[in-house]
Amino acid sequence: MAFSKKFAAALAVAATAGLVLSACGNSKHEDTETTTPPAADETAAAETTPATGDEAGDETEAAGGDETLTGAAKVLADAGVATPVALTIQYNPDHYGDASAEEYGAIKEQLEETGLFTVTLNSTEWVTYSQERIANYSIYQLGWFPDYPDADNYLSVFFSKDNFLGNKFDEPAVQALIDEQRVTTDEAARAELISQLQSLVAEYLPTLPLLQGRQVAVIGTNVNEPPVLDASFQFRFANIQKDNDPTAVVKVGTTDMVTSLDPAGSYDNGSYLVQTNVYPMVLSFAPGNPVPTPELAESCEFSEDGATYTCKIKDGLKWANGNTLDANDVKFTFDRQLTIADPEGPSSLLGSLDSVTVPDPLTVEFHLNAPNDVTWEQILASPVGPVVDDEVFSATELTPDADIVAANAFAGAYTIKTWKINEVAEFTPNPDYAGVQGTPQNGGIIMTYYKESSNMRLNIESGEDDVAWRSLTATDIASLESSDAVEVVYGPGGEIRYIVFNVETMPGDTPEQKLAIRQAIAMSIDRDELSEVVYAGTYSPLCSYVPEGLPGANTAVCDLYNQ
Amino acid sequence: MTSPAPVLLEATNLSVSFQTDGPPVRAVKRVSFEVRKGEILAIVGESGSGKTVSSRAMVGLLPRTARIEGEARIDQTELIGLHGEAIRRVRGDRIAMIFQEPSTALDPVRTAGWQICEALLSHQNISRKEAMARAVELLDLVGIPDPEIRVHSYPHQLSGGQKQRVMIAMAISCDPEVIIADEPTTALDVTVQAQILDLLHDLRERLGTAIILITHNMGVVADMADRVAVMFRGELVEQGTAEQIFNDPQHPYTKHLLGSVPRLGGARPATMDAVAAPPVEAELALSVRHLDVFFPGRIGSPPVKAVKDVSLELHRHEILALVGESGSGKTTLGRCAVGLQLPTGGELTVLGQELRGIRPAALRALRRRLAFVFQDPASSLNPRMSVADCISEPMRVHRTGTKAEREARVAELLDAVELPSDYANRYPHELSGGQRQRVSLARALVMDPELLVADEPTSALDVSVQAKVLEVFVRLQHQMGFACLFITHDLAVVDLLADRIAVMRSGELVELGSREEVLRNPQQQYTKDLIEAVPIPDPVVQKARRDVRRGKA
Amino acid sequence: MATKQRSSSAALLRYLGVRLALVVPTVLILVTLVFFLMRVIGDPISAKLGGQLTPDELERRREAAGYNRPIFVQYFEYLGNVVQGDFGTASKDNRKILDVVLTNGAATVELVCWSLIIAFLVGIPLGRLAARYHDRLADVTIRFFAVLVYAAPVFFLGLVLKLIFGAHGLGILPTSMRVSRTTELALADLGYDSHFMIVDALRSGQWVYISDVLKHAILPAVALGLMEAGIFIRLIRINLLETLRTDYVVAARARGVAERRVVSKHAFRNALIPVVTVMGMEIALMLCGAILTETTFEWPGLGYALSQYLLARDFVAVQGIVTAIALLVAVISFLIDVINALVDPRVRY
Amino acid sequence: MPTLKSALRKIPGVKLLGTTHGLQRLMLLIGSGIMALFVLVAIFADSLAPYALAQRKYQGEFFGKQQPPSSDHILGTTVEGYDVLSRVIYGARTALLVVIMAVAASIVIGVALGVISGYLGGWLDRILVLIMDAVYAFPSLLLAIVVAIVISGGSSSGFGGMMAASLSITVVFVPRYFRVVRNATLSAKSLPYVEAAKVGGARPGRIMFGHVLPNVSQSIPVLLTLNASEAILTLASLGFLGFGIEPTSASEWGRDLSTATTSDLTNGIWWTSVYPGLAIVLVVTGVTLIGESLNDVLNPLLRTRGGTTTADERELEETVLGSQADMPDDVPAAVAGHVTEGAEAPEGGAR
Repeated sequence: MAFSKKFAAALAVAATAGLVLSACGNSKHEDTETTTPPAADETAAAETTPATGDEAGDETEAAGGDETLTGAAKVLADAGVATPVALTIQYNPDHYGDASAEEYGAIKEQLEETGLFTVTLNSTEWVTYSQERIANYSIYQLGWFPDYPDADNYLSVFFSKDNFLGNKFDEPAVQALIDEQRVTTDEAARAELISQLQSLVAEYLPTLPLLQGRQVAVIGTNVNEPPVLDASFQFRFANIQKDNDPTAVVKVGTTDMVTSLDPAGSYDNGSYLVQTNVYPMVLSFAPGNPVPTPELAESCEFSEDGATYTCKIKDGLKWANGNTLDANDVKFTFDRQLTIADPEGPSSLLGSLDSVTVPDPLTVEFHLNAPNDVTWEQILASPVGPVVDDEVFSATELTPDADIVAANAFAGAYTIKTWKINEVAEFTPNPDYAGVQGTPQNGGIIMTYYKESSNMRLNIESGEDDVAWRSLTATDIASLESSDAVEVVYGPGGEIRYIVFNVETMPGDTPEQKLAIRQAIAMSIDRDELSEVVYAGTYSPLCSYVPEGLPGANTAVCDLYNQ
Repeated sequence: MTSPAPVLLEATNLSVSFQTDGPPVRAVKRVSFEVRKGEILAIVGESGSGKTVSSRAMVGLLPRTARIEGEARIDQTELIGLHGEAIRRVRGDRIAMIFQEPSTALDPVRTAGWQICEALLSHQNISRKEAMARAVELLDLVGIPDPEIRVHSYPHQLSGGQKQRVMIAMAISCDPEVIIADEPTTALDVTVQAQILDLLHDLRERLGTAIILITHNMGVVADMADRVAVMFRGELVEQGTAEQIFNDPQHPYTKHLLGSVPRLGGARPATMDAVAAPPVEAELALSVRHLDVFFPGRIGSPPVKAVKDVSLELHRHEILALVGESGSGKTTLGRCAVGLQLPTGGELTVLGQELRGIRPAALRALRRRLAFVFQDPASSLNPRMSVADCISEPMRVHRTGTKAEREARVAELLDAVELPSDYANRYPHELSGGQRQRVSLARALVMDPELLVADEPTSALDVSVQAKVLEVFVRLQHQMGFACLFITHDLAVVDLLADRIAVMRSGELVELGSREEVLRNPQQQYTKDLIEAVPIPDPVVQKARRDVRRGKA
Repeated sequence: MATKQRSSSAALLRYLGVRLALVVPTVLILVTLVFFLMRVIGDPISAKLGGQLTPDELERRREAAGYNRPIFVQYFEYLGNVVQGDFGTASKDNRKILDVVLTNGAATVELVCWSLIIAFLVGIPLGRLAARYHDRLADVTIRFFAVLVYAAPVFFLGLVLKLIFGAHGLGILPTSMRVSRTTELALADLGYDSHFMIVDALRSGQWVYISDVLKHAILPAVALGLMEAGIFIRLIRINLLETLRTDYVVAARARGVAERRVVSKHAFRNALIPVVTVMGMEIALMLCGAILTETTFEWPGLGYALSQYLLARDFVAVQGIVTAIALLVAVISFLIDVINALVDPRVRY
Repeated sequence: MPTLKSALRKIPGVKLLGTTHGLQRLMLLIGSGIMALFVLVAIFADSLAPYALAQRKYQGEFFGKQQPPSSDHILGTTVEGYDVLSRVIYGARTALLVVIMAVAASIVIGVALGVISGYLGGWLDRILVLIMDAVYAFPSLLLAIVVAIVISGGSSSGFGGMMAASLSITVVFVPRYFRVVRNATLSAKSLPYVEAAKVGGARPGRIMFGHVLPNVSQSIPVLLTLNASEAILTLASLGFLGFGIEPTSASEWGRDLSTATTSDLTNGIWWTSVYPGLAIVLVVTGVTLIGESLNDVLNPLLRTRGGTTTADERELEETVLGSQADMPDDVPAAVAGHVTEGAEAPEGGAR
């Protein structure tokens, strides 16, 4: 834990400095006059051992009181970083929403106002961006939408060795905590571990969390039952109702496009939205309860050694086309996910699954690679989880949408009557459904897919649509808030926006300098401005790695750098 | 001739001026003439003399920028100032027109019959069916074979002569009192010209229509006209019967014009007659053996055989005239001789060097000794180069001479083609057509070529200008002694300068011999027809020839 | 003569045959060009999952999809499939390319037809008027108009139209999609699925549906049609002015044909020949206009689909659609040849 | 004062203006006026624009987003909180740079390829024609997008983005220049003076670039204006479809328009889209007007006379005016006496 001690010292300094920063009230002129102290190199060298680290801390405290050197400037000066630091920040103009340009324009301005940085922004079209980011970008924008609503999905994929960010971050202490929380079944203990983990990561800052999204739906005033927006981050049709009429058809608009009706061939929000409403799952989320609950299963449990997860399937289940729905369908579903392993499918989520066996038609056993994996239940309720009809779907390749619709291979709350992909879809309630989503409270759903959110906005306001779901712009939401014709409903959001640092290639001569630069950047960012000015409140500041609303969330980053 | 027929069309003090970006241009100045019933009045003049403008002014076919003054009357109807429907009724019905270029004067997307019917239906109250029947009759009348079929033909399916016949059929469709024929045969070959002129003659006799014949060709005038009006620079300088004008011209311009007209069978002017160096029989400048030149046809059609199995020889210091009508392959042959066109088969030896398969470098070297003079004076000089640059370009290309030497050579050549030395700094557009052609000649001669190919060098020029160019040309040939392949369609010009003559038709060589042999004693029927068809600028001679021809037919 | 005509119409057939045969290399070049360009600019897997998978996982998936094989192997494999009529499946939304081409292609064709109607209605009379009043006020006004509609990018024109007629302006016309959802679903329920909305609506025979389709078409058609009209006006004006100066027009006047007839029967018909030819060449330009119009009005056409697939680096879809567009262009220019042959006898015989 | 007059006529614009007439001259003047304004605004953007192109605050105070036009912000502010007027003014600079780069590159490449292909003919010609035709048949905007991605990797930093936009426009335009120039070359190739140079033994390079090119260059000005206007439209369209230039390094009208259409329009905020749009329309109109006038001037058939339309107008022009040049030398003095002193031939006449 020597590492954490060293950084704790440095960060205590930073925290103090942060206070100074806010006390100074963003005084631009004073910032620009700041120069690097001549002794900077010595200070930086001194910081490499814990003992001198403390001394350095004392020095900075003194300097902080001087009021000419604020926190960020001080951190840089102490690390011997010559200012202004030239940064090139990459962002993508549309993949994470149209306001990215504005968001990064604001970040550039915030950074440059400190006088410590000169920022060049580079905006790159998405495909190139996603190909180049690992090899060639040192500071860049990303966003994340979770596969399942669990803190693990915000930590292990980001901060493990060889994470998908490819930012060369590799800290054994962090890795140890990640592994530990994953097998900790006690919820309180795990939450504590997760909090610790976040605080530790915040010291290293391999990424800088910025903002957290909210789920926003706009409903017409005649909608008496809005969709339930909870921390499962799923949009479910069943409980929506308008005109107090359980037979009224509700029209929903969205911009989330669909890739495929086949769960093995899609890994995106739009497809998952449809799939959660038309396929059953072994475990699913009941509205209002973001904890996986048995749906097809009557009950599920880990074996003694934790290596096998056994579920009892309910008896007498049928697909809407009359086919039998039993444990064989479940085995078929997961086997074909692994067999097909479609390049665009979610099969990579099944990394912990070794094999599936069916001792009898009402029992299914999942054999896992690691014992007591607390994320397994989440994975069963994730995009890889929708169960499909083994008599309709192909075991070895993707099944075309038209075949699925024609065979009526559904057993979720709804079946699909008309399917014009990414144009319009018509859903009718499935009378046989008895899952956790409850009996449909409407006569069906007509889903309209919009390419331009502005058209969706027009249609929700004019009453052409009853519900507008993902994604309206901040401008639209702000203006609809004040409209009498509609109501805006919010829910906790799983989406986060953050900056990735490549800890090897970013500016700075030594790892310490690089860290100092990351810290200085963190100190210079004003999340409230981003949230209020850029996003008009549709995103809220994200002060740590796990978003607010999930067990284990804290405010580690803001505590360290911005208070 | 008995008492004069009544005056039909009369122009009095007719003036036309055009508004331009600059000051108005006066194209026709106080012109007066008259046409009597059944009479052919030829209005003669060179380009820009106002002959076309004055005739079009009478039927209101000038652009709105034209200001017309004076009077023009047909019978008692005043034409000047008529508009819209009033003038429309006159056009075609009382005064019809025939144009110079039959291929552009016919609407390409309508059949011949359709266009004749249109003329009929515009003036007569008859049904379309009747009009069609009449169109067939008219086509028959103007001598088109199979009129029932041809009436459904589109213009591009007809030959040039046939097109002009269709135009004539259209002109006579409504029995007009006067036909204005504006250079009706200029675009046609000489044999076709003879036929069209015969047709017009016939029609005049059969229908009694008066004809205003606008032309620059004194031969045509001699052939056709009862009376002649000579125009020069917008003024009508002289008017009289054909005999008066040809035998006793009064105005200096008329005299000059008649003096410039080359005459088939006429005496060579003294300046052109002296032969400096006699042709050296042994040495060949150009030898052509069984030459074929084929061009690929359009998709789906056979290749066009431009030159078929032609053999001829050109001796040093000799002028060989290559004569033929359009499409005879004479130009293609000339282009082969300087390597502008690759032959398909046969042998082609230029100045002792076989051209087929010659390497580019060798060809460039050979080209120092070759030259070519083009037909069109307007485009034969690069408009962006001064006269001096144009002339000296071959020297620069072959890197001969210093700057001073080149300047000296340019001055020398300008002098040789009788242009003032200060013309060296002018640009082509500042020169007249004749002057430009002389500059072209100077450029061709700058490297002292041994073989010169001249492709119709004077046919785009007015007669009075042509004489000068020819004179310079012959003098220089005598002085410098280059061998010359002179390509032309004009037998009168040939008679002026050729040593030997080759006659071509449809890519084949018809006859080859000395000037005297070919022109005075042709052996082939085609050559005879050709000579026969050339109108001689002498009314008496021409009348006699016409009578002979008619008697024969 | 009759025999000659027959043989020359055989020549025309041969000519048209050769024109058709020339389509093959054109399409081949386009497909090749697109194939290799697309490989340079990324693959659909990174496009979709580049933001959420590890580099190794991405690489594994690219490998699995066969994108790491030698490019020529992939190229000839693709060509082989195409020759067998298999254009493949889009990875962006798992649609059969043939289905995309038929559905979205129908939408584009419908849009282009509507816009051509507007373009003809506006362009031809104005072009004739401008030529008739050459260099007078009417001419200059029309020319300014033509320049203006040409200068306004389709998306801006569309935007202005939306502002004026859309929900925040007069609110009288829909500003997106081909048809309202209710109509679309109702027509689908009736089992009409020709991909041409107006055809389906007419078959249903219900005025509600027909008027719905027509209303949706108005704004996109006007936006695109006006741009085309700008081109038409200029083309027709210039060509009419040129034919009005030809000898055969003077000759027609000289034989006493009335001015109105001279213009309509001689000048206009001849002026159409180059206009038709140029239109054939500009068809690609119109498709570009269609892409922007489709984007502006959310019209689910081929161009819009293509730009979306391009963004997703969906090779298969892009190649398939480009092939379809190349064929479409070829067919149109072939049709234009036929039209030309109808208008111009010189081509016919 | 003929010398002064001819000296004046040497300036291209003056000469051009001199050859126009009436309403046509009006079109040329308006077009040139717009273009002059455009270029001046582009050059002096720094002094003209009230704020920087990506400025959101003044003295620590935010401008505010989507503020309607006011005295502080004459054209209002954008959704990003930038000043619309400043964005529009800086946009002129981007447009001008891209147009210059694109036009220069397409002319050089297109003309060179066109002349070489047209003059040399043979297999090179056939292959080039096939390729160019195929490229021409490809919807240009999509081609531009693909090329933009290939060139810049979709990155759109300031100058890199402009470069990518220019080059992708170039790729689209090269086939057009190629077509026109190649056709002009084919006809110029058989012009007598070109053949005369050939017979004179000149090498292909000299003929192509000494004789053919100057002749072909006549058709370029009109094409150039077309190119310029389409370059602006393509740039705007690229920006509109999201392949624009990073907004803090350069302002680009198409991108601003696109940003404005995502939600401003549906919320009644018109000033963020209308002004950049009008800027595009204005500039393209200016260029096109010049092109139209050029076309009129260079195409003798369409020369203004304030009248219509007969076929022999050209003939008249040539004969009536051209004859003056023919006279002085070729006609004997006796005859020439009847004629006024043969003046310098008007340029238009001897065509």
